[in-house]
This record gives sequence, structure tokens and C-alpha cells, in this order.
Amino acid sequence: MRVTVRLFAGAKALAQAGAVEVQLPAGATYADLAAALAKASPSLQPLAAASRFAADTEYRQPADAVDAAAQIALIPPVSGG
Amino acid sequence: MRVTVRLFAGAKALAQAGAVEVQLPAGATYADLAAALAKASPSLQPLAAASRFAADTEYRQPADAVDAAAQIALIPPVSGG
Amino acid sequence: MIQLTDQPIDAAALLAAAQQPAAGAVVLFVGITREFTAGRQTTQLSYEAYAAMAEREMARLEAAARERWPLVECCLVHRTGDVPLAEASVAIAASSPHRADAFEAARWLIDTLKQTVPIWKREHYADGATEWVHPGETQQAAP
Amino acid sequence: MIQLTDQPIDAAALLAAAQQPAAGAVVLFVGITREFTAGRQTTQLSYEAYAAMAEREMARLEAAARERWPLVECCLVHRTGDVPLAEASVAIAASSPHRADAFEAARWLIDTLKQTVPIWKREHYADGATEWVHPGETQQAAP
Repeated sequence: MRVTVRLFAGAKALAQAGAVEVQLPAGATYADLAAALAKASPSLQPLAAASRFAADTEYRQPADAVDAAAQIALIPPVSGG
Repeated sequence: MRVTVRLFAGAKALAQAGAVEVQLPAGATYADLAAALAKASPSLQPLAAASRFAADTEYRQPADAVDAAAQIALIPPVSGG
Repeated sequence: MIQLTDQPIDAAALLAAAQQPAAGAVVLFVGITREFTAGRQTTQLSYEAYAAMAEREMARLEAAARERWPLVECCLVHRTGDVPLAEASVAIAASSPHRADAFEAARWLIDTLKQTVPIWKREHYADGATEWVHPGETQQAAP
Repeated sequence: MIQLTDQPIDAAALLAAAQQPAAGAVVLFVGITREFTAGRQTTQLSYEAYAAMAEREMARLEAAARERWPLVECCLVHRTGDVPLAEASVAIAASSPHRADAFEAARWLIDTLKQTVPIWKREHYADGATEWVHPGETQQAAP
């Protein structure tokens, strides 16, 4: 499946793009997505370890299966407040 | 020495007076003053145990000597805020 | 800054005073007249202060808080006289570079003010009764 | 009440909203743009949000706080875009019958907001540099 990952803040700056597309096998998890993203956008490396994923505005766990129909976003460490 | 004790709030209401005069021997402490005040104004009894004294706007301890030249006040339990 | 006043407290002005570039956090505490206490309805509170001593104690609290926490601004204001429902009887503003200090200072200031500053509250109940509030007294102080 | 806005935050309006007769205490927390961080001078901060998710997380925080503490009012507002020195990037107002609850709720809300709500801060330094702030990143995210 083809997945588009939205990027924000420092992630967007590092990748110089608001989104990255990656190809994943069916049944892939967010841990798999993280690995595929690291390959597709090596510049994201400084943020990769500390970032999480969200699908349709909900945080997801690394072991959760990726839902290709959802809006997926990379959530780097937040700094609001 | 003759000492005037200012009263506030519930103490003023109980004594129906803004101040009470009591007679104390030279060298008397605030503990002695409390005893003399209880005799002079028995109506203050409900507040007596929990009240403190102040002299010239400073809290005093029961063992401190009473300074007859100071402005002395009975400070019943406070409830500001 | 400390103030004892018989006028309504302008809490927004305290907030503005505390909002300085050296700070990153402002905590404003406002104590207001609550309508119900243990099921009994209050129509207003009135406050009496031993003014000279209250101001001295409040100034001491400000100095102690500034000694203990790195505060940019520290304001304590207490109102005297009648305070209608939902209006402020006390307001405390503390600002600091980081939020933990402003929170701790504001909490300590109101907790300590309630223990040491010679100000007293009189409840005015909806049933017409009034009552001086003296925590720890051994019986009702006034009818 | 939660709000994400690109306009200046009216903290006095939040305070007024929280000041209700059922409450006895209001705690207002305001996070503002601090001029110096570790000796380095900031001229302004700018905030970016993943808006739909930020609003959902903020609404969840309000609901969780209302579940945990007896709050009369609970407001969270976060600003996005440029926030000049001393202006508010975030304001939280919590009111409750007794002060401990309002203090604890306000502190928990800002602490948790800073961990979970997808909003990011970019430092604009006086020397011209800018930097996205990502606690825990393994190196600088942007030049």
C-alpha cells in the first residue's frame, strides 16, 4: 500500500516537504512505517527516534497496523505551551 | 501596668467592644495577658484558645513580655483569602 | 506589590503587571465569593482587616516568596468590606522564567496568607444570619 | 472550552468566564514569550499546530480534567503564528469550589498539554537564527 505521511515543524524543515510518500507491504505496522520513512527521507533521522505517528488525529502505537485510508502524520516531539 | 487590647471581627462582636482594658503586674507575659483578658471579658472564651496577640503589628509568643507602650491586639483565627 | 483596598480588585491589571519579558509563566490566583458552603447559601462576604498589620504581613509574604523563588513579579491584593458573589476578595499574581516556580509561589502565598494575615471574613447567609469565620474557635462567635 | 487561535489571547476574558458563583477559586496560567533562554536572546516565538489534532487533544484534556477535579469552568486556549515578547502563547483557566482543585487542574493541564498536544514552537533569536524546538531530538532540526 502507498501511504502519505504529513510532516510538521522541524520534520517539515528537515525533509523540505510537507508530506512524504512511502510504499508499505499489506499488514505493515507503524514501526515498519518508521523504517520505511527513514529510508525514504534520511534527513528526518534527528527526529525519528523521538517522533510518534497519528492516524486521523489519534496517536498510534508502533505495533498498531497502518490504516492506509487514514490521514497519517508524523508527530515530532511537541513544544507547545 | 494598664494595657488596652484591640479587638477585631468575632472578638469585637463577642465583647461588644473594639477594645478591652486590663491591669497587669510589671513583667507580665502574653500568657498572663490572655488570663487577665479571659477574666475581664468572659464572653471572649470561644476564641481565647485559638487567638494570638500582636504588639505594634507583630505576632508575639505567649512567653514574651508585654510591652505596655505598644499597640496590643488580640488576633483571633484569621479567615482572609 | 501588595495592596489592601476597599475597591473591587482589578485582576486583569495584576496579570498585565506580571506579564513581563523576563518571565515565561504567570500564575494568577483569584479567591472569589462562593455561593454555597456545605449546602448553605451565601449572599455576600464582608472582610475586616487589622490594616496596618495586614499590610505588613502581606509585604513580608511578598519578600519571603521573592527570596524563595526567582519571581519576576509578585502581587498580593486583598479587598475589605463587602464582596458580592463571584467577585474577588483576594488576587495573587506570580511570574517567573519557568512555570514550576510561579505555581509554587502562588500556592504558597495564598496558603500562608490564609494562616497569618489578620483579615477576617463574615458570612452573610441567604436566611439573614451572619457569622464571623474563625477556624478553630470552640463555638459560634456571633449569632 | 478550548480554542486554537491565531489572534492575541484575551486572558482577562478567560478569567471572567471562570469567575462564577459556584466557584471559590480561580487559577489562571499564562505562558508567555520569554526574552532570554540559557543566556540567548529571543525576539519572538512562532507556533505551528496540527490544528485538527491539537483541538481534539485539547478537548480531551478538558474532559479528563473535568473528570478528575470538580471544576466549574475549564478553559484552554493556544495561540498559533507569531507571539511577540511577553505576549501569551497559551492560557488555562480553572475554577473550583476549593483552591486545591483549581491549582492541581491548571498545573496538570499545562504539563499534559506540553506532552501531548501537537503544537510546535520555533525560536527566533536576536542573532537572526531560528530553530524548531523538539525536546529529545538527537540533533538540531533546522539551521
